[in-house]
Amino acid sequence: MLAVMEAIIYVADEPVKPEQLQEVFPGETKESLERALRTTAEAFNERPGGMAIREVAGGFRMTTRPEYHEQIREYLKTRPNAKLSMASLETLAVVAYKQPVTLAEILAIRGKKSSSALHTLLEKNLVAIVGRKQVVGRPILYGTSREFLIHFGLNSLKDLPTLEEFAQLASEQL
Amino acid sequence: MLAVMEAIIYVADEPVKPEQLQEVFPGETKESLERALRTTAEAFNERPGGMAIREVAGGFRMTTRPEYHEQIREYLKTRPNAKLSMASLETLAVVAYKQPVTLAEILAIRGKKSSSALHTLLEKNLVAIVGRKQVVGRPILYGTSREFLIHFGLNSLKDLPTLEEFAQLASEQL
Amino acid sequence: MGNDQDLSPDAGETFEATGVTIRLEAFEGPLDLLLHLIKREEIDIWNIPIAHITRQYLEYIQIMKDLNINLAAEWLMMASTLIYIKSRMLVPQEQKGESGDEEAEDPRHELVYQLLEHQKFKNAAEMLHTREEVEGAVWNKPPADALEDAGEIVDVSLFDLLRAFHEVVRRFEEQQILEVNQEEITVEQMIQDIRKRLFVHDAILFSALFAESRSKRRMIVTFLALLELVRLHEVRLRQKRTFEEIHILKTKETA
Repeated sequence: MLAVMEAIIYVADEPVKPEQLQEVFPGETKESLERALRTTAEAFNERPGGMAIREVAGGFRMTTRPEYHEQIREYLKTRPNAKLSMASLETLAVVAYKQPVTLAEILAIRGKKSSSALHTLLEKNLVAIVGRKQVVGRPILYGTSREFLIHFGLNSLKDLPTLEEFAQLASEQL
Repeated sequence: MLAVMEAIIYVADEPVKPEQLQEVFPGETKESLERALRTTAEAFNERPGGMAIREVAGGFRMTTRPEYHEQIREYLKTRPNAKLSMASLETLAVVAYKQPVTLAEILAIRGKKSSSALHTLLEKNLVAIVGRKQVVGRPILYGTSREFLIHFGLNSLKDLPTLEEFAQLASEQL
Repeated sequence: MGNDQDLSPDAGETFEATGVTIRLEAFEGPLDLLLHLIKREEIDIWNIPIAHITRQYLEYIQIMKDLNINLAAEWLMMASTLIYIKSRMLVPQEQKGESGDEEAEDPRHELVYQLLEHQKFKNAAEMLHTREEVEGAVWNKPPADALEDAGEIVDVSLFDLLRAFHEVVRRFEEQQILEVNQEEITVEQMIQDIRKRLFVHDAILFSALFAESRSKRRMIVTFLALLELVRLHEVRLRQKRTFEEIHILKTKETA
């Protein structure tokens, strides 16, 4: 039972309370479940590992031990961050397929303001300034960068999949 | 160092690779980090707890032990995840063993249209666009993704049984 | 057997014809049906009684047709392949060997190879299914709230990018159709509209542009706008052959 409790505390996204376990362990009382949870925590915390089970807000929760916070923070910085926001992804798609393109043209296609998304993409080095359009006001032209090609494993922009190919994939779905 | 590694594997939401730890442990080589990760996993798995550290997709990852599956499901009150359909699995098998492969090649092997199955696999991120074939029409080439390895609990594509093994099985069945 | 597009009604019905009973099941494709027939009748794959198998195959197809089930083209292609092999089998051996002294190839060979290949991948799919079941029994902790969002690497696939672009274009088109539906549109507005579309698409079909015009006035406005764009050298019209579709293309200057 202790190993199961440990596993449950691990997968739970909030502190595990004894009463929540009554459906998992029918026949156990709230008191006996609480004792079992405490025993699980004590046994887990005895070993010199990286995590600990702590009693928080009336429940039991697994966390990393505070002494490793610096290294964990360091690690989290290196991992790929969560997906691009939808706005950034759409903006990147417009730049990729319609380059060279101005901010006003991106706005016209997306129908939404895109300047902060474009800013993010410039910061992430996926989009670069490639020139100025020879029209009134000489607006800046944007295009994808070399990092863009590397990130998506493309040899050249000609390798981008086309809308026709997308339609072909989706077409069989009636 | 082992306790820190354990903590990092715990917080990571994807398999932890040795090279990702070089910024956390400056001065260590990739090889020494890999050894340390493996030692961490072995030490962690020795104790009879609810979780285990496994080697998946070239990295180390913490999961619950499969034997507690039912109770965890009961606690989380989730239904079994939607499994892939046979059509998707067959298409995925062709991609896995014949990669990089085009849609037309998949069709030739399966003897039926596979675009909707492929579309599903692309959406689930199990299959990725990996390039274009240098023939007339430059068709898109597909291959399996890192997500594929994680989904099927594989450390690398080499962990898959060989096609010859399936060929032998096929001739026994027919 | 799970599948994307169910071909059959409830599996388990049986039918009888020419003395054979086939359990009516959903087969994903022709190769699946053939494999089923071969296994059920314990046929030697290297010596398929092609006339017998062809008859059963055609019966299955007929029943599907009777049940108004739409069969994909590959079902009919396989039917003609089987009939072709059957006819080749009827040609006497001596005639086949005439041209050369090497042994004539068995007309069934290609099909056998295809069936074995298919069975091989079905087995591989079964293996993946089993692995998926096993993996479904382990759980991960819920993703932690990101401490920092400063990562420089993004986790997006080429397919995500394409899908995003598809979504943008789809939304754009819906928007254009909404705007264009105002019947009081002027030639100047229509010129702008065509310019915008040509920015998103490299070419527009002449017929598609006119299909949206519900009134005669709109058609005239569209036509005048097009003429003006041609005069300004912003677009050119191309037709590969008479009576074929006319494409409206951007000229170099506007591209």
